[in-house]
Amino acid sequence: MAYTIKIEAFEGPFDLLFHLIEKNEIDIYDIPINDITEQYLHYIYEMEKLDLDVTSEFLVMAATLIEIKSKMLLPKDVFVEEGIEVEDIDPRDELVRKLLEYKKYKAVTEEFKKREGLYNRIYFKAKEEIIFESHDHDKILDNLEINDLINAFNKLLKDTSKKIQDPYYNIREIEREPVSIEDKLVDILNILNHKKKITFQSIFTSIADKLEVVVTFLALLELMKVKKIKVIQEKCFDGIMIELVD
Amino acid sequence: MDKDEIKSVLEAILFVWSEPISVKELSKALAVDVKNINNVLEEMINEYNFGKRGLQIIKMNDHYQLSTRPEHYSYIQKLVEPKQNKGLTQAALETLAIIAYKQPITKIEIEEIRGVKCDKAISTLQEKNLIEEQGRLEKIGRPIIYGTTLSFLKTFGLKSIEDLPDISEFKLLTQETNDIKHIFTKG
Amino acid sequence: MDKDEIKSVLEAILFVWSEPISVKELSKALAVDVKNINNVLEEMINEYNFGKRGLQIIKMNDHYQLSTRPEHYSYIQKLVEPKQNKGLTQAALETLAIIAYKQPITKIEIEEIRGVKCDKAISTLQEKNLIEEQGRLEKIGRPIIYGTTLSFLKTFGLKSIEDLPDISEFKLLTQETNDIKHIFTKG
Repeated sequence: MAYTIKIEAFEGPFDLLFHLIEKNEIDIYDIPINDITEQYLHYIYEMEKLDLDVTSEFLVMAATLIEIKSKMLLPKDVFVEEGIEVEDIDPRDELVRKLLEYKKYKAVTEEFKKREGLYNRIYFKAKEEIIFESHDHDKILDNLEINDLINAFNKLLKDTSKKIQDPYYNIREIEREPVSIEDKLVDILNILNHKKKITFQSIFTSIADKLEVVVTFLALLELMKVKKIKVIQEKCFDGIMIELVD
Repeated sequence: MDKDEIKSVLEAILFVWSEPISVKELSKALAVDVKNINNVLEEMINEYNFGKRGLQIIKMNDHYQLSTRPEHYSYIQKLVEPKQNKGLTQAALETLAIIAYKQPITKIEIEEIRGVKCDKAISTLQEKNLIEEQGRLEKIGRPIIYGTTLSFLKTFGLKSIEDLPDISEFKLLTQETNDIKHIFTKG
Repeated sequence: MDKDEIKSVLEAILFVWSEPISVKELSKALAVDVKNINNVLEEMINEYNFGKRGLQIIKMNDHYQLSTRPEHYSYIQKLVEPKQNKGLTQAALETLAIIAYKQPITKIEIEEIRGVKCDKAISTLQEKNLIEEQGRLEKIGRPIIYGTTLSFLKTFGLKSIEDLPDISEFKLLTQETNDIKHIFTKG
């Protein structure tokens, strides 16, 4: 029987299992483990075919399902405790407990999503600047030096980093331009056209963004691969030098 | 100072300050005791909410801040640079929900609930200042304990952690879990 | 939109803008005609004045602005530590440093870096002829672009702007303002 399945991105094995349970309108307390295991394995197979990332967690769950399935085939132990007939623990019990726990948070996540949207719809204003200035206006510019400017700037830097650590400070996102490897390739080659030989470190000193560091490094590797640059280290622990290949 | 005057000064300070300000600081500036300030602010929050005002007072723990209302979003958006706030991913939100309700919690405990690794979600949440490390557990590996931050409260419009929606309302799942064994005996 | 709603939206916009905004822009944002906006604003001015509010709406020609009342300033002063009264204030120097290194730059961009409003610092710097308006950006609000003056160079003993000491950290702090250079080709 040929049938197509739309493969979605799942957050994990629990997410996938829930999808299957909902799709099949299964009673979570009485999961037909044979069917579900088969469908689960089929999904993983499809995901692999599509080159989607099937992480180890998905495979561990597959093993768990198979284990439960085999346990279900064993005859149930019935024993008597304090005069009451008690059945042994259902092999599905642990899985159901985990699924329900997960579902609880998945449900609450929807609520979080709504609230997050709300926050994105409100605006704050910048703090007013409160200055109590000297009245001696004429002498304001006397004896000003470039150092005053630099000192003021250094204080600004310090205040800013303090502020960022302040838990009450408004979350302010600064969207950076995404840097591409191509951009970085050109950047590095431009520098090398000027200088011929630079230190490995110098390429990274002005970069603040983690992603940009990674991209720069990848660009470096790419340039080595296509033999545009040469990377030299004379001795162990020496500075690494980068050179243009002519 | 009568109540109307306190309200008036509080409005002025919240406007000038624009960032979250603590009741303690407000109390100091006005020379009015903390309890009184809190009461007046609660009254003001209600007045702003019911008086069809353009602004609202947000409360987070013992801090207050002035902001616009979500319902006026579309008008303001026309005048200012579009916000580029991308929302959190499903993975990050799920992780955040678990941390919010189960804090203090370790990474392994989170991963047990979600069934997947959560390193990336956790580091995103830390970068956005929504969660923070709150110490280490004194057991093998000394795992880091996570909890939510004050920014978290603000972002999700909560006055405090107690303000989180009651998780038992979400389909009464905890109770059902307790019943599992009972139901299973029928099957 | 009924009158109460218009009032509410106007209050929200005046708050976010927190500097003079023209009736024309308000009219455009609300899609309500200029005459109507003017009438509602006049009514609001009276309500603020007689309602013992902490804020007031100031009218300048056809521009309106939300601000605090001078009588509340003494309370606000208590929140701020006393500042040094010699030479330019820290605020003015910071603002000047940012303008010197990042010119041409708009007020909003300066405020983004400093995290506070900079009107007063900018007007002091203009008064002292250290900075000047160098044109306007062709976007909403047509913001003024600032740069340093010849008098700035003289005051700090610089031959030219290139003569400013190299501050590499500046790059980290102000990366986001780089795009202005593309919009505004120096001239």
